[in-house]
Amino acid sequence: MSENVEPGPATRQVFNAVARAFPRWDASFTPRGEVLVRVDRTSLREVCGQLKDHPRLGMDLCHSLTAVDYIHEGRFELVIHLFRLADQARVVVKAEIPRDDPKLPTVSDVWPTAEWHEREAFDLLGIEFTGHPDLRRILLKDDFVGHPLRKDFVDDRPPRPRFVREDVARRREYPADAGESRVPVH
Amino acid sequence: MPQDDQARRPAAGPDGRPEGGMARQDPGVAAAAAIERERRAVARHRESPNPPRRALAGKTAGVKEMIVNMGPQHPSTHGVLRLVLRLEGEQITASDVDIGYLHRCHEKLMEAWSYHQIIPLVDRIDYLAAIACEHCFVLAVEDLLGVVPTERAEYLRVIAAELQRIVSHLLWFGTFALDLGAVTPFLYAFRERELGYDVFESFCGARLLYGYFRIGGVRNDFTASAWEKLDAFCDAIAASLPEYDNLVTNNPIFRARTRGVGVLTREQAVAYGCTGPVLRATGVAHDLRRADPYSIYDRFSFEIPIGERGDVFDRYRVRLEEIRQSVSIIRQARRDIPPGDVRGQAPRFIKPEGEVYRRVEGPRGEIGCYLVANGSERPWRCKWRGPSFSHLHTLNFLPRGAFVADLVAVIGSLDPVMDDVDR
Amino acid sequence: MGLRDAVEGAVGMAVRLGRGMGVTLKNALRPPVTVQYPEYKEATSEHFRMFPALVVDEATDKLKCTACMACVKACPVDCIWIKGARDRDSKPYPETFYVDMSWCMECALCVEACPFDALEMAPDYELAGYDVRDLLMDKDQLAAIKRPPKTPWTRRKASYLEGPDEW
Amino acid sequence: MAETRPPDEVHDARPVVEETAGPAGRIVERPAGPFPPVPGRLPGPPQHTELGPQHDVESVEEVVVPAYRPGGVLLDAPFLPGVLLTNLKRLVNWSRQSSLWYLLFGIACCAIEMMATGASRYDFDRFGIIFRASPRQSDLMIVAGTVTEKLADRVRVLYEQMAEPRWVIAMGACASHGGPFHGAYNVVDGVDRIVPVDVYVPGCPPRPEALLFAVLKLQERILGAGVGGPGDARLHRRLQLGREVLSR
Repeated sequence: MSENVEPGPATRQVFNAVARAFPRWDASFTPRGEVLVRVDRTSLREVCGQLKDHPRLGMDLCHSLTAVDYIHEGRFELVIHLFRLADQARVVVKAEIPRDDPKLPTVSDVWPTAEWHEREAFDLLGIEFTGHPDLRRILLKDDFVGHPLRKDFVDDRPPRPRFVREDVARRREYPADAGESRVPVH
Repeated sequence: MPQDDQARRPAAGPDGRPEGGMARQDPGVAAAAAIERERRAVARHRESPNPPRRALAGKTAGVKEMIVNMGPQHPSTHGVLRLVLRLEGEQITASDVDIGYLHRCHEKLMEAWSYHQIIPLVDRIDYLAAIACEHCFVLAVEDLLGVVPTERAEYLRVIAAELQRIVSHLLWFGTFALDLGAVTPFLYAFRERELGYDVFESFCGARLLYGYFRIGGVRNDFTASAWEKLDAFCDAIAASLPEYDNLVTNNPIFRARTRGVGVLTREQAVAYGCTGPVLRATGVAHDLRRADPYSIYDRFSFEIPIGERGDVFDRYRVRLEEIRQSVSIIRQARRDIPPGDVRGQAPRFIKPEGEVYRRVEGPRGEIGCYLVANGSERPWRCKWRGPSFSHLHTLNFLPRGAFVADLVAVIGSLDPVMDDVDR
Repeated sequence: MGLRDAVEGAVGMAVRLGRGMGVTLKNALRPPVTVQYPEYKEATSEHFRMFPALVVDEATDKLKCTACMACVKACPVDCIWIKGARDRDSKPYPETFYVDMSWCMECALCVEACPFDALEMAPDYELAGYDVRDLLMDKDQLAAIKRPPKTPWTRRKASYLEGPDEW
Repeated sequence: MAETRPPDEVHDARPVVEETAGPAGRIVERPAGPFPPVPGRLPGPPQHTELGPQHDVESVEEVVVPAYRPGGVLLDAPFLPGVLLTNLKRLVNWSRQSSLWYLLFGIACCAIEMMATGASRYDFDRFGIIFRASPRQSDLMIVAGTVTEKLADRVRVLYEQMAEPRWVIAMGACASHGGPFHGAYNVVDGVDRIVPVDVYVPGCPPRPEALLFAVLKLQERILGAGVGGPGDARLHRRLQLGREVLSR
């Protein structure tokens, strides 16, 4: 496995600023040299607002917002990747969401680009962002059932039978270790 | 949400760029005047006691607004983008972007495929910038594994990536001109693009989707004929760029249709997560190759072209200038490339652990890959951040006040690849 | 005055016309870039890959493949279908070997995975069929493909046309 | 007798039907196909044209020389019934296959290769193939890319908007069978689940030459449509398949 990456000076500055101004935040460094801020979902908006607007932080570029399904731990995790355009300081914001109540406040008024990312997370993972101006499916059809990036999603469409030549009597026999469906159900 | 109605603001400030001899009036001013004329005409129609029977009128008499679906089958939406436009006459008063017509479940498939198998899969995400996608994914996996690619492989990766940037911009140039009604530039751009295809075919074995990168290296080295073709391609591009300028850039019609159209301010661009040429056209000299150098981009000298106003024309200029810079980078890499192994020593079965976010500068903007690995041979989760996804978001407010014909120019200048949006 | 203007205008117009016709002439004298496909085919690059083909061992005139399933495991899209068997010398060989070209994504991972070099990527691309079942290629088809000699990058004539290799 | 086929709904909405007077003086419709047997004339084994064996041939007695080349029938057997109309049909087919206008509907990666096919080096125009932006004006649909569930009904609508006769080329692995995305939750495994497909092109994406080859194959099929040429039986089978799929 790889060794840890030293955070750059800009990222270190962000960390120091966070430690000085907001000592109650749960901030640390990730192994990849980013500032990791773990937040409770009730304080997500406050933390994100400060990250964006605080004069010593100013994380203006929201690069990605997504969620990960940790089904074995019964939770989702919201992950926001932030950058500062001026000096490429990197911040990761993580928030835990219980799997039985996937609700979060929206951050789309902090970074407008988060609006579509949140719609995508709602579409594919079924996480509700309260206060979102336009929370509806973005990629899938409106009548799609389920949230496909959840690990317990089951696609119940009948599979298309595989065409084989007429002289082929038997269907394909998969090797024993490849017998699972191509899109797995975890 | 900052949704300023600035899509058609008149051009402000002195223009330092060389104008064509025939451009007497600032096209931005002319466009603003044209908008004003149209506004007045619409108002006149509305106020007239006996309004002309027009197809534009809705079911109720006197209602001049009309909802128009543009796409998903529309020749200038670059694939399967659907826009729902609210029109008042020719003018757009509101727009809604409907995406997802090419959602091919990449992120779910990645959870089912092994790391080596995902490399050809990410090709299909941004199929015009397959090398950039591979680069992003391979960098993420190498970060997790702690594998360092060989020196020669790094150079080959840079050459392939810059070649991809040129070829992608060439296709954009052709289709953008096609959107604006010029057919000839499309044929010219494809004449050069086919040479680029030949180079790719000679070292990757495929024309569009390559599967060239490997974890820890690349698939194979260049052959002598590939080097020859690469040089010939660079020369051909350098020779044809002035031709493009003559044909398109200095064309007064082209300028009139692009100057002052689709203006994106710096604040809007940053707020909506725009990157790449769209961001640089607003005057931000932000290029990952310089700002956060990955691979070996810190060894090459190149310029970062930026625009001033953030309109369609600036995006055009930035992209065309990037072709020149990419040619320069290819030549530097060609000069400095060391001998050595290219395949690297990555193990065949890899089971990384941890999570990583990597980003590279693709032709369209920053590609981001968030990879969560749990120690098995397949990723637990992979979120792909496509630049076009953020760019298309701006179409929710950018066309407001513009004409439908300008919308086509705006879409073309954002250069969306629909699978990059929908994944 | 009027006459002078007219003459100047005429001269200017002639100059501009000449310039325009010069561009036309320049482009007219360029060599054409279009390849007349059905009659002339462009030689594909030596690395060009289309689908995996079976390699026949020249010494024994048998397939090199031993049905070890390495390619099946490496294939991301499960387009290879093998059923192994053993011949009289109890040597393993593929009894059936199918490649479904309607699934194949031409990644060449199977070729890299093969420990016996029994697979090679074939460059044939004229495979279109009227039925999707036509795209399923069996062992005989895959073994019968003769890879063309590795040619430099020239435009060569299609094989069915007589004549020299250049035009 | 040549076997009776159902009318070719999808491809020939108004088929050129040969009308002859039957024994009872009624007008009987005879399906387009090989010529009826004429006793004592042209016996012999089934003859193969350069385009493959003839279909719908039951026995030696019923075999007629399937003169494929235009004009061949007139030269060989000028007094066979239906000669003129069949040759007219050939003329119509020839003109159809010479000016295929395709619907410009790029979906995914294959669309880039379709554009390359239309561009300078490969040049679709040489075959009389011109892109049209509207389905109403086009008679060939090249499905170039993955069809998703969200897009599926749009593709069907576009197909129905095209004027008949119309043809479909499934370009690339995704349109043929789902390709690498086969079985994914939002992907239609092959466009032939939605519209009947005439020619399948493998490749991911196919080379432009591969697409041109498919177009040549399609032209060959159009040329033989309804006159006993190649592809008739296959056309029939595919139509059956198409109905089955559409009724799902």
